[in-house]
Amino acid sequence: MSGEDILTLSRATKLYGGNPAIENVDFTLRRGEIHGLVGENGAGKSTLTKVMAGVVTLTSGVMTIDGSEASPKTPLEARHLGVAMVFQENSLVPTMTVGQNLFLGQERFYNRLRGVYIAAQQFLQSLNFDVPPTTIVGTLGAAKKQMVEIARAVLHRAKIIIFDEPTATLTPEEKKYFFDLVRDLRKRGVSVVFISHALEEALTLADRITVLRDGRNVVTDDAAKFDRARIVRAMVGRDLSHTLYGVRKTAVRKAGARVLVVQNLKMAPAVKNNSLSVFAGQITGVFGLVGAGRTETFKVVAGVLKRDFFHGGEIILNDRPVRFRVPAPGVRAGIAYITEDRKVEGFFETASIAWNIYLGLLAKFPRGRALLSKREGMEVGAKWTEKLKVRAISNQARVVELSGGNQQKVVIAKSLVQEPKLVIFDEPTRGVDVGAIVEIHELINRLADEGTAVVVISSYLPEIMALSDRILVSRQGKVVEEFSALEATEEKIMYAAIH
Amino acid sequence: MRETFTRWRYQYWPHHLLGETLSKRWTETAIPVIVLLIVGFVLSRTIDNFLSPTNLADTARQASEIGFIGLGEALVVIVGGIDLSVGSMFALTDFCALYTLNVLNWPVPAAAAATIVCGAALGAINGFLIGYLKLRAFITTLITLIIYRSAFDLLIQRYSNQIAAAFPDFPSWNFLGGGDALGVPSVAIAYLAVAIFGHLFLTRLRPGWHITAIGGSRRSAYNSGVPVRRMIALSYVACGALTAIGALFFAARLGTVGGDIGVGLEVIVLTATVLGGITLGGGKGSVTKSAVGVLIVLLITNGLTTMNARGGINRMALASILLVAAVIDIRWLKNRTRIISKVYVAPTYHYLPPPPPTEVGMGGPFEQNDRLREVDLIGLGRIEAPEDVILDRNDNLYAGSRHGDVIRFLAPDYQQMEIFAHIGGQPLGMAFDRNDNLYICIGGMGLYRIAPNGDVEKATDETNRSMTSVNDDSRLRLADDLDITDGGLVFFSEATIRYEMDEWPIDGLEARGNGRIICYDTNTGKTHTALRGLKFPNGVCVASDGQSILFAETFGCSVKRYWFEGPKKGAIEVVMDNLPGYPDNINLASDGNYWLALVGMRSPVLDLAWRMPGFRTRMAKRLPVDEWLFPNLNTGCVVKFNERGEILESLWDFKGANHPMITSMREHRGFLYLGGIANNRIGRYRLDGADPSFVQYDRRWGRA
Amino acid sequence: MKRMKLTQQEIVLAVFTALFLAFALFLPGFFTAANMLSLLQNVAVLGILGLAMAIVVLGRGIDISLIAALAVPPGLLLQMVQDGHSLFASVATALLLSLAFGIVNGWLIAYAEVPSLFATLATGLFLAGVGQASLFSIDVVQWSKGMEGFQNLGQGSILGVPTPIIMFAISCAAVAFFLRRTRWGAYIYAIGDNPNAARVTGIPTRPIVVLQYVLASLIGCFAGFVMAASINSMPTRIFNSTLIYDVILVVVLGGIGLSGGRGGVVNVIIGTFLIGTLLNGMTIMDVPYAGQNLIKGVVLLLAVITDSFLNPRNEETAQQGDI
Amino acid sequence: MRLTDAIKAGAIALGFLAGVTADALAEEPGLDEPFQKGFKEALAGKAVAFVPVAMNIDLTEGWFAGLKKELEPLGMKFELRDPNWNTNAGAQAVTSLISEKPAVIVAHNPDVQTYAKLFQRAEKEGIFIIQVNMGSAYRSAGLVGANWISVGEQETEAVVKACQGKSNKIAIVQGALSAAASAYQLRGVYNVLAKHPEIKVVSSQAADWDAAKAKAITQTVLKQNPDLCGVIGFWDGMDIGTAAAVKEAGLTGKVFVATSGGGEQKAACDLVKSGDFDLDLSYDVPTQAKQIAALIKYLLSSGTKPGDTKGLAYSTLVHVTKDNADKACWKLSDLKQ
Repeated sequence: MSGEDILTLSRATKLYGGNPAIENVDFTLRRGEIHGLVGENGAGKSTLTKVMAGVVTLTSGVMTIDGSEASPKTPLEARHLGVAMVFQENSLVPTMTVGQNLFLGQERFYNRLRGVYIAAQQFLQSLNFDVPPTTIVGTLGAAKKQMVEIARAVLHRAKIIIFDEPTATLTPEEKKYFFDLVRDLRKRGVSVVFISHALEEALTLADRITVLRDGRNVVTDDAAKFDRARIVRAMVGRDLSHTLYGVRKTAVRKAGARVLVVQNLKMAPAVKNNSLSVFAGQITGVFGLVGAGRTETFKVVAGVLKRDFFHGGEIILNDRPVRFRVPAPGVRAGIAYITEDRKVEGFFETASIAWNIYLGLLAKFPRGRALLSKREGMEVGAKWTEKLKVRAISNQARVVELSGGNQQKVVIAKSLVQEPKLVIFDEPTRGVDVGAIVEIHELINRLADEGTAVVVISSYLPEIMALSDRILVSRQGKVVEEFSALEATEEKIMYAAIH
Repeated sequence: MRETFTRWRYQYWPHHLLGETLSKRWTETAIPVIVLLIVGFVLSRTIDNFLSPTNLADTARQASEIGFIGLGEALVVIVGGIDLSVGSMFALTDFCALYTLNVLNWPVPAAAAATIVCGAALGAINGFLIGYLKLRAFITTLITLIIYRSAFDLLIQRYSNQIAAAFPDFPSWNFLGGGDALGVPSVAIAYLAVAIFGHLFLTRLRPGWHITAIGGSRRSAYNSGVPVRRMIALSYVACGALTAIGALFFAARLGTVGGDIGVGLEVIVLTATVLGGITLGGGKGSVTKSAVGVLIVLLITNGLTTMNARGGINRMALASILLVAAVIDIRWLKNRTRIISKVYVAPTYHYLPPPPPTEVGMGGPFEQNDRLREVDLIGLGRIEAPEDVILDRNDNLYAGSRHGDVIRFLAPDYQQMEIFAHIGGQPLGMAFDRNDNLYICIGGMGLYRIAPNGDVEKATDETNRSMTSVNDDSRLRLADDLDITDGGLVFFSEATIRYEMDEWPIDGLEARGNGRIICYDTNTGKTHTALRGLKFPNGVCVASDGQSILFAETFGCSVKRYWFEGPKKGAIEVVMDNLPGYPDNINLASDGNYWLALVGMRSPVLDLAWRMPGFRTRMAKRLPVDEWLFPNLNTGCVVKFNERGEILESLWDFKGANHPMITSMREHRGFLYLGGIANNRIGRYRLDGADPSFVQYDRRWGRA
Repeated sequence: MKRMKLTQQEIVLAVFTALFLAFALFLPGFFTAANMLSLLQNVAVLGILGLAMAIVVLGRGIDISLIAALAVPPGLLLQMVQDGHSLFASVATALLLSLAFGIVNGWLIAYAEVPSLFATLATGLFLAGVGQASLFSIDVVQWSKGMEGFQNLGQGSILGVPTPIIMFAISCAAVAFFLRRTRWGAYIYAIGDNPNAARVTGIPTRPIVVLQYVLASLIGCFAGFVMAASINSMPTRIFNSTLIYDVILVVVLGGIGLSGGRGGVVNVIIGTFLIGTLLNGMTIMDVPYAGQNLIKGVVLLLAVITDSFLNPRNEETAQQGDI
Repeated sequence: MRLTDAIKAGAIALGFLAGVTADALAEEPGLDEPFQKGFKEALAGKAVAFVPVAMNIDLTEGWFAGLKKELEPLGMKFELRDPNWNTNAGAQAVTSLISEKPAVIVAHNPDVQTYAKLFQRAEKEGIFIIQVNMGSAYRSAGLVGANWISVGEQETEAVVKACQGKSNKIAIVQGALSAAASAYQLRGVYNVLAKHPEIKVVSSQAADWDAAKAKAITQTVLKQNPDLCGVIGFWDGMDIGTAAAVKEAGLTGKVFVATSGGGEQKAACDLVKSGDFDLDLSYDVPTQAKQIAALIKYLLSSGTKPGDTKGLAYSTLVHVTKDNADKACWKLSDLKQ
């Protein structure tokens, strides 16, 4: 499938506040190829693609498109050069309808609304994406948003389309449509750059693969010459001594006391008559696709969200019915919810590491702490940064400046300092580098060993398999199946999650 | 007795309109509009001449002046900013109008133009600072508020005597200030014109889309290629210009440059904007909201003043109404979608008499048998969801698939399979026209045409909007089955206009006549709706007289006949009703009768539930969708019937082992080909005694 | 790498220093101890109001009703004394009114979830209306007998320093202590920094929001006491003025971002000093009032523009709805 | 024509009266006044609307209370439209009044122009306009109020006199720059100062009718010029601040503070007594109210039409000083009773 080069980058460097996000990267994209781009978080994949899409401009280096030098300064300029991008962080306008979003940026001067919606429906359906065109985007689930996003890039008839983690929220069925779509694009001579976390996807779909590490490109080669091990080696720069996942559990922890019972919980539209139990001293894994109502269920448990007012169901914590309308009483009752989106509701970015942790302590144990003690703050911070191996220059550093893994550890420490009885980890290793994943997993295991009731919500099956003693599978707002870790297989779980 | 009442209630009370109305986007503005109506009502009751033409005209004058500024502010708020300097801009442009007119003695048009340019220029300063230099809107316009105001103060010190000395008396100027056309004040006419344009601008025009997009998500808009900086700057320019228009009319009405002109105006305008429902932060808002907000604030303040209320009382009343309205509005916006999801599904009363028996041994035309157990299977496991099957003159077999493909199995053995065309959506009904073009109903898309060489072309995706429906029913959501008349009319059914394609079972739960028959004229390319209010119309087949069609109503469990021309034109007649199952496609049989597929059998439970709309409403409200009671689509059968509605024979695969479900069948050269939407195969059944040369199209139109 | 990076706070400080030096060098009579004191004294009430606003802005809110809180409860105090009530009872009533007002504000914003700008706009209007309609007979509430001793809040001096300055200093110290040394202060910063995270962490966010508005209202009331004592009357019509804009300017210009969590008392002080210096210098130069405003506006605008050049925002970092 | 009509009517009435006098004299004691019935009829049921700048200030409350006292016993409807400092609302109030057609509108102008056009229209429509204290650019049936030029002149003369033998440095604390009342007073001030070249104006600032601002300005001026001998203030409500600054500087009695106002007990006399003000020129609101009422009675009973007459009635200014501070003022609370 190799054609001539359509886009090249040579010695591309982009500095953010003096720190290189990518450094001297060389990259070529051929006409009509699917090019996989893989690397750890922070390896510079997103920056590299944003350079191509005109969202950020290079600090130094040369980019050519169709042989002539090009440095698009805005996405609009990139569009004119034939580059379109599907962003990882959603780039749809939440207050506009699906139809409007689809045509945004290439609308006519006068847009007949009915015409827009009909055309949008035709286009979406022709890709087999079931998204009603008149819906406001803000009310859609993650998967549907992603579909609109993908459809929009295709609609732009670009020569080069960049997909940043396009499949994270899609069901296998939708993934299939998406893969067909990408192959179809290739057939039409479109070049596709494809960032993926799931290496298997990159291996099956891509013609060539480029691996980035620490902002430099490590290797570019035909996909056929790669296997999983080689990619991982290139990504982390060494053989992973311990394989993270794939170890079958041979023994599971015994269930302790029943800590949490959820009965017929309802929260429109995400949670529908959900019932489940969680036990002490055990890790309960909750698997489900994005939008299966897992996060919402446990957010209701922790009081972050409110259940339906009428017929909302019951939550029983330690044999007592509870209903938390805000998280504070939940925290006091011993629940810790560790968010999947730490930027939005995880940490305080202007505060230091130690102060973040100290705030957790203040929130749970306010008594006797009317006046702040800098010393206590420092001590608590020091203790927990050491305990969780948070790597930073000092614990006075600000959390925003840390890597994803260390940020996540701070968020966890902030909750663990509250000595919770029930810890809910929502996607604990999302956006976390490989090394830190291991440490976080160890930490979760240790918690369960110490007798805490632990819930791990994840949409990454291997993670669920590696951690859980008991696996709950959630679909369409309720738990539909329960497995013991010993009997579960990936196929069984996936089947339960989809059908 | 009770059931009669229920039937009447559900027959005549339009339950479904509530959900449909609520899901209209303009109901977001419901609370402010209701508040406005209440305020208007109360005032008209307490103030004698509140509704007198002169008073209304006076109110309209003032409301329009502030309305212009409200529009400007709305624009700026929608783009994600705020403009606190409108009051000062108002004062300065008011000064500009009077200065050019009274002191420089410019003609009225020149003065008006100068005023608007002046406003635009002041707005441009804001726009440049906020759009291009990326200052924060709040602090920037706060500072320009001070700067513009002090500039105004300095100017009037110098010129106010000169301005006050002159009383300009031009007819055009007086018309701006106090004129009217048919009793409607000039300024109100101007405002209406600008507001209507503004509405079109925001919802239809490119810049309006861009502004909404920037307000909704600045980064997304940027990534979509919207010129963010320029649009932001231009919004402030427009705000300035609109403020200037308001000031122009104000100047013409009162001719004053008094010191406190426009002081605190930004508060009034912002209050009105927020009260109308335009949220600070951007992305949401409309012209109506702005107008409603301005009207509420003005009516309250003026009304209370007229009622002899002192300033303090006036303030208290205004503040209380604002707060109450805001609190309710916030609740409303927060729960609106939730309410819609609760009330949208509106089941209705649907009575069916007990079905004729089907069990073995009970006799009757529907008695179950195993005749279909013997079918040959085509494409087993290689095809998904072949709802309809069709054969061309060359005996090739076509079927749709769930992935939006039309698949062709090549004659004679149907082993070789190819993708004939890819369309997308879900291909449902199919029919060939005289020229061997394949017309296909695509669920979710509409009516498509595939030429014999495989080129895909859209036939129609839109029908006429009916005036009585709340939902926009011009978009085709679920085109289902079709047939083509000798005159080139394509009649196709659309199963429901209330639900999207993937939600079609809910329509069965609702059991309301939401479907319709649509006619597409291949000669003119025009589409119109022929029949509406049908209970999930499905199969369509042109009857033997060529002047009528037979169509099946799936959840009506009936087959009806409709004359589209001839002496009985427009008439509808029931051919069969109270079928034991849910009818699907209808097709011609070689002996001149018709084949009908029953996609599933009725169950007593659902029959009962259909008579209990209240029960189904509660179910829809309290249970998750996957636990609702739906019509079961499983084992079905094929029956042959004649135009008098008599069942001639029935074919069953009772156990459903070989060909579990049947949605369509097509007779061709002595065989019956069977399709099923949940199947992964196509069935082929040898018909004993059928005409072995029968080809549907040859029969109707002769050999090509 | 080590580029000079000035924050807005430092820019305003620089502008302030430059202005101050220029006035001190070229304006006779500016840099005298007496004038320095009158400079401070003139902006003391503004500064105290700035502290109240700062507490709210730090928690991502804004309080437009501060001027009503400044005018009405102290006005009530004066009116009650005029009507023959005891000073103590009057002060208590005024404080209670102020407390209730703060609670209403906080409740509307924290529990009814009305945006703070809109809520305080309306409640301010309401309180002003209440004052006008049923509390005061005329809108300038005069000093009367029975207020003896109370004027010490705003008049006279201690060790040569006029009391308003001392009141401002005390307020600064109290607010700084509250914000930096107490748990509730830490909560406010946390809420301003990331309200969602604060909520999930278990901080009682809504009571804290109420606390913010209560404190703002009480501090506003205190500023009103100082002001009334200082001019021997309470011109409640001050509600109609644009003083609130000056208060917001002091706070935002000083470097407390409207998006919350950043800044502190020192920023209010810087902002207050800048405005004070400007006004004082121009009064000495006998610049007319409108001219003063024009110059003030232009200087402030230049400061903000400089900030945007030194700390540019782009579409990538710009927050949504950060107006 | 009108006059002859009136005379005719009068003659007829007289003749009639003469005819019945004998009987009347026989039956009822006393003498029936011939015009009072016509007067009563001309006034009863007529509406008078009052549009102040805002209520809750001593001036407007005084006018309101005074007018109410005078007019309501005559069976007149007395209405209030309170724009509460909002010029636009005031204009709207006047506009809607024009369509409601009261007999008289008593208006307190916020400035010289805003209502001018509306007044013109109103008088054309047959409504009398009486303006209070601030005249607009349109001359209407009547204006009752202070002569601002004269206020400025008299204040200045007092200050100049007080400055004799002292530093001759004075300060002017103006109202709002854009307000005509303020501008007229300033002209009056300079009319006098033109005759006294020895006087030096060290500061002339506008305090926006705001006591706090007035205090700040005065404070700064006093710091720069501790030997100041007088301050000319434009309104007592604002000059409370001026006086407070003087007091704080310990210069009470040394700096002569002159101001003007409505002459309410608390706002004027009490402050003069306490030494805050040395002179407060009062335009005596209750008298003004009475004059307005008299004007209304005259206009309505005279049979003149709006636009026929245009007159002025400048208020006599009362010099409130320590000497007469006990009795020169009026009390709002008394007037309201």
